[in-house]
Amino acid sequence: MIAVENLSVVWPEFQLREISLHIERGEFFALLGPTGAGKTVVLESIAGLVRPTSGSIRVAGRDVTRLAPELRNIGIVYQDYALFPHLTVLENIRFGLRYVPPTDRPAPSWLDGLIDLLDLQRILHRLPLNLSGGEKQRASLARALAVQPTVLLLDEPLAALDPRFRDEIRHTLKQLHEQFDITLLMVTHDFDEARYLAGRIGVLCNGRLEQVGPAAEVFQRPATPFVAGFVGMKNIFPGRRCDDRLEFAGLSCPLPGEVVGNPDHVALRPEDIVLRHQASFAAPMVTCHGTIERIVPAGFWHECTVRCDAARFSAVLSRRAMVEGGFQEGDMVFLGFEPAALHAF
Amino acid sequence: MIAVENLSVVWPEFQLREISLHIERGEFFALLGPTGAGKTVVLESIAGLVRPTSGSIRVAGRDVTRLAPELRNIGIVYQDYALFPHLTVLENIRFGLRYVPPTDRPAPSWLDGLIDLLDLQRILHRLPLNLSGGEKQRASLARALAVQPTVLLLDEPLAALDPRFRDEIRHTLKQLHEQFDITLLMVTHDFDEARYLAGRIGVLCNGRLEQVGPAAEVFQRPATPFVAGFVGMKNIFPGRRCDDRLEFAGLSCPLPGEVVGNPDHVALRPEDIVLRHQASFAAPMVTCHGTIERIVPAGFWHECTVRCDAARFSAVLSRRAMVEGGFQEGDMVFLGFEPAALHAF
Amino acid sequence: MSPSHENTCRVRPGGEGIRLLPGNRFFYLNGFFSVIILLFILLPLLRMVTQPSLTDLLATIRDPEVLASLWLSIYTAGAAAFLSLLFGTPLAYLLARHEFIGKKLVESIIDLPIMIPHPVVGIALLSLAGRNHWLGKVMASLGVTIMGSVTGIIAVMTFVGLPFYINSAKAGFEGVPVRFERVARSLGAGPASAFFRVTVPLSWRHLLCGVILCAARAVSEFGAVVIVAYHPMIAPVLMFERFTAYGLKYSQPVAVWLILACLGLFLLMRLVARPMRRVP
Amino acid sequence: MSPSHENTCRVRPGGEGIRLLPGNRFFYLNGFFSVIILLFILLPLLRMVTQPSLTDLLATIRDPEVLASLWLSIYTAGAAAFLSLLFGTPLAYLLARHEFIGKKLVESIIDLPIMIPHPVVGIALLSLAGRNHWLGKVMASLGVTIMGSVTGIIAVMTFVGLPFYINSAKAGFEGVPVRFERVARSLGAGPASAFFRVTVPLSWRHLLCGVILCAARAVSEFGAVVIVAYHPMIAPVLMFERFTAYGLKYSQPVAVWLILACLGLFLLMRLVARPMRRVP
Repeated sequence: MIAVENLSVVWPEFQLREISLHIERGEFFALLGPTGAGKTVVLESIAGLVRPTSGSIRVAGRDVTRLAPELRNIGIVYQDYALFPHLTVLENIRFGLRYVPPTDRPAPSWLDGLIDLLDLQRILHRLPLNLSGGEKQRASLARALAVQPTVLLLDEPLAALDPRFRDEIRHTLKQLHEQFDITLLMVTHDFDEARYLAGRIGVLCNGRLEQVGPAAEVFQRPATPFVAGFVGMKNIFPGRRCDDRLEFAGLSCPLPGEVVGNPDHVALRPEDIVLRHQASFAAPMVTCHGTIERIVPAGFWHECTVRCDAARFSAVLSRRAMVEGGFQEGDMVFLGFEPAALHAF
Repeated sequence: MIAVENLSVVWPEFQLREISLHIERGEFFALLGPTGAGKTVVLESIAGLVRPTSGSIRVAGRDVTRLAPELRNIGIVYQDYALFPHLTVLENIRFGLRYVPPTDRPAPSWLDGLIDLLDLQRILHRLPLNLSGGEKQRASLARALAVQPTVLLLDEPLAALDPRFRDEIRHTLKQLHEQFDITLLMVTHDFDEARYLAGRIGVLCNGRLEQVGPAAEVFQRPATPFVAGFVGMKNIFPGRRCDDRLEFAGLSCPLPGEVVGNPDHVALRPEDIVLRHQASFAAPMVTCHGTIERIVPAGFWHECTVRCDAARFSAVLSRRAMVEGGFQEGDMVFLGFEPAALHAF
Repeated sequence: MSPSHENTCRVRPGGEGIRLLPGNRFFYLNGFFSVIILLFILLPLLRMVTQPSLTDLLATIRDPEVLASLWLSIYTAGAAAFLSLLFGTPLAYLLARHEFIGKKLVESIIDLPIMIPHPVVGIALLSLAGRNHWLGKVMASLGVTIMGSVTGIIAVMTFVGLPFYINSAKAGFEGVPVRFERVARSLGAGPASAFFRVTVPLSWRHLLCGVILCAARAVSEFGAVVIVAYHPMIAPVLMFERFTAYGLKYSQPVAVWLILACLGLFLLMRLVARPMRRVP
Repeated sequence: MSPSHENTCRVRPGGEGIRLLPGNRFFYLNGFFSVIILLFILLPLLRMVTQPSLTDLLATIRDPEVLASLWLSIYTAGAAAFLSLLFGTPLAYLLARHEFIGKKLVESIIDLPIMIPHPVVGIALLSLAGRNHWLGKVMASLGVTIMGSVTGIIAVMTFVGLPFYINSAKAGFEGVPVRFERVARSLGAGPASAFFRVTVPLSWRHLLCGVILCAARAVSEFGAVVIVAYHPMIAPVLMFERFTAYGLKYSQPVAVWLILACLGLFLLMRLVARPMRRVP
């Protein structure tokens, strides 16, 4: 549905380099990356609001690289909603209809269905000013979908919302995707959001696409240290393979099953680390010995930094594990994890 | 050290009503509350930057209610650092010294000690513009402490910082408090921050002080539904006591030990709830039966909403518990918790 | 002009309220100086407005010469404001939306008419329209004269009023997020359509303010007009003539009527602007 | 004035860059209108500046009458700017820091001098200084005259220049977060000390801009000055006289020198302002 080939956007202060993306009809694709990675630039290039320096963009088989944005039929929804403040919700929704040729106009039932699904009936004649964030985002979705775009681009659609509306809109997006069979390309910096909504994920860093793949795969087998950090593998060490063992951070452990070739990094999730006062770990576990440097309580868990001689590990313990273990800053502890939890790349 | 009696600030759009606070010499007190609760107004009243409508403020035994701010000798540190951008770090730190009478001037070792502890040596002659958030906040702490204030007020000192600097400044604050024996009053919206740093906590909501007490007590025994929600007890139900049992949400369970009098609310932390597919709970556990309505993955845990006939429970499961249990949206599950986990008030 | 435009058009940042804390001699000192300045502005005007008797005022307004000059002032200032709206809007929009090399220069050029001494403006326009310049010849052959004509008055007024409209309009356009126009275009609107359906409705207050300021500046111009066209007489020129010919006492009533006409005009425009639906 | 103040003092929002997308006939149409407007402003000025021969220009600048009038213009405008700085700063600071009932009214009063036709300003100031007003009597007994005196010229120039300084200074003060002053006071500084050690160093660019704008407006004033003081002659009045007495050709060289003097003055002030350490 969308085929982006070698897209580059070069500005004095920013570069987007050779992005290639293929998104299928009806797919929900998420482009993930930290602030400033260039996610929005990719979206706006596709929508025609940014002029690419090189590369081509095809949408529904048509080359749109040099087409004006109003001729592309691509919807876009921004995180700040961008509802026209001088128009009522209904006028906002109907804004684009007059540009649709009479022959292509969507059936009235299309609009009604949208308004129903997005629960806008009660606020159709209100101005956006006093709507809640959730209502605004629903209205903005309806406006973009009213003209039946071939693709809908979502720019951090949940970022500006209160947590309570975030759940609601996340649910709405999932429903929209399931019921209306639209192609969605979402940009976000929140990995959980992407994992919950999207089928496939692309990770962008500094204007470069680091990894593309199904959500579960990106989560379990990140391809680069950056992606690993981004999906929550806080412990990333340089490492190497010695025959059938993996060496890193002064440790040597059996290879986890998946490793092929010669990886140069080893990553471990902080929640896969177990702390004990005694070295009572069962057979396959890898252990080492260290000191708790810092304990920071954060919500439901505690984050412990443990210094072993060669490296610093970050471990996450539930409050219960914390209380039962009686860990304090400065304690000497044994740290263990299963070799299967390691990810080498 | 600080005695605030019946402090009220009444503005057209905001009211702070009858706040009374007593803070001892050398104490680290945290005033906790959501945005807009009036926390900063309390601080600024104490500092003399807001004129109270009624009430009195005594600092170090002296009534300062009508005193100009420059005569109070109270330091204040804002979340946005408020370093004077036209002065170097050292000039910022020395800004207040010329107003201290020569006889009271702190010894040069005081300043040196501050600069050492706050690690400002390297940046003394730089302008604030290009400093990192952490450096700015350390400079701002040094500036406030340079004139040896009787009390230091902190307005969300960690809120504007990147996570990596937040840990650092949190640590610095703890060190400052331990090594310099200063009285600290901090305002924050983050419960974990307050619990980590402060000895006692006051919870402010809508301009009213809801509860004051030691951090652990506020966490374990919140006094009102608002405080309960604020300290993470997501499940709050109206309830009542019937002889030696507690009735709420269609359940009846033995009284947890602490209950006195006739409570009308029952609260339960989401992480104290266990979900199972079979009703295989041991004796003291209270159980009920329901449907998983929604599962939202969030970082290291999953948040499950379970609908039992009369009520909706929110439970937090670790990723491991989630995978091992194989829970899906729509599953029928048994929900259990220990009666001791209940808090009635 | 942006000063009054700032006062009238822009939403102020949240008020801090007067919170008089103890020890505010500094505040009272400031207040004292402020009152002096306000009196310096107000007293002469009040004195002038209250000095002429009602009879004098009534007699003056029945004077056809006065009426004609007032009408000419209003009419030419309105024309200048209209021309500024028509030609200034595109430039204001370009400046608000695009960055380009030399933008600072263009902005300085727009501000030039504010800085230039007023009689110089008149002389400059006459220099261009002179018969020994090709443009002057073209204009002459078309029957357009600048010297002593209504056309000349309007040209001068447009020249001095333009910066006020352009700067206000530019501020208005800058206040409309580009995002709105982008969304409009993604919904199928062309650039012009997006401009008229989104940008203009969201900045009309600034545009109107700009028109008012431009008209105000145009109506108040004297130095440039008196060079280009002593006749037909606009009100300030008439007042000047009465002052030089008959003295202060005879010029005051005309001044009062001119002030009242200006104020009335602006109040009227304000009222017309008010009941429009949906203030952004 | 705020227009040029906006161009010179305020940091612009991040540039969008000219990104010409396909289908931008609208852009070219705008560009066309913009060029017309820029030519309308530039052509007359260029024509006027290039018309007099170098000999004429040199002869004019050696004329002691011209030199005296130029010097008087610069001197009086400087005095007006200084008075505005002295008396306007407190009012600007009050307006930037406090909300009070009638604030809008005070702001409108400050803007009045912009709106009022220029000769009316002169007539108003003369009305006040007349001998049948108590203030006029007081001034006369002190030996202060407005009519035909340098004092009068400065008074008129201050009157028309004030709003420009006050609005620029107010914008400057508003740009300094109150928080900085609060921190200063919590560190022991009194209100005046906080103002001079924190607020002024952080807003000096706006203050300087205000002074420049005020001086520019003062130097360009003609209509009000010609009423109050035809003699001593400031440069615009001299130019007007030459124009009426000898015609366009003889007034042009004076106009060129006046423009050059203004531009030179402002460039000088800019340069003086530049090398100051620590731009906020």
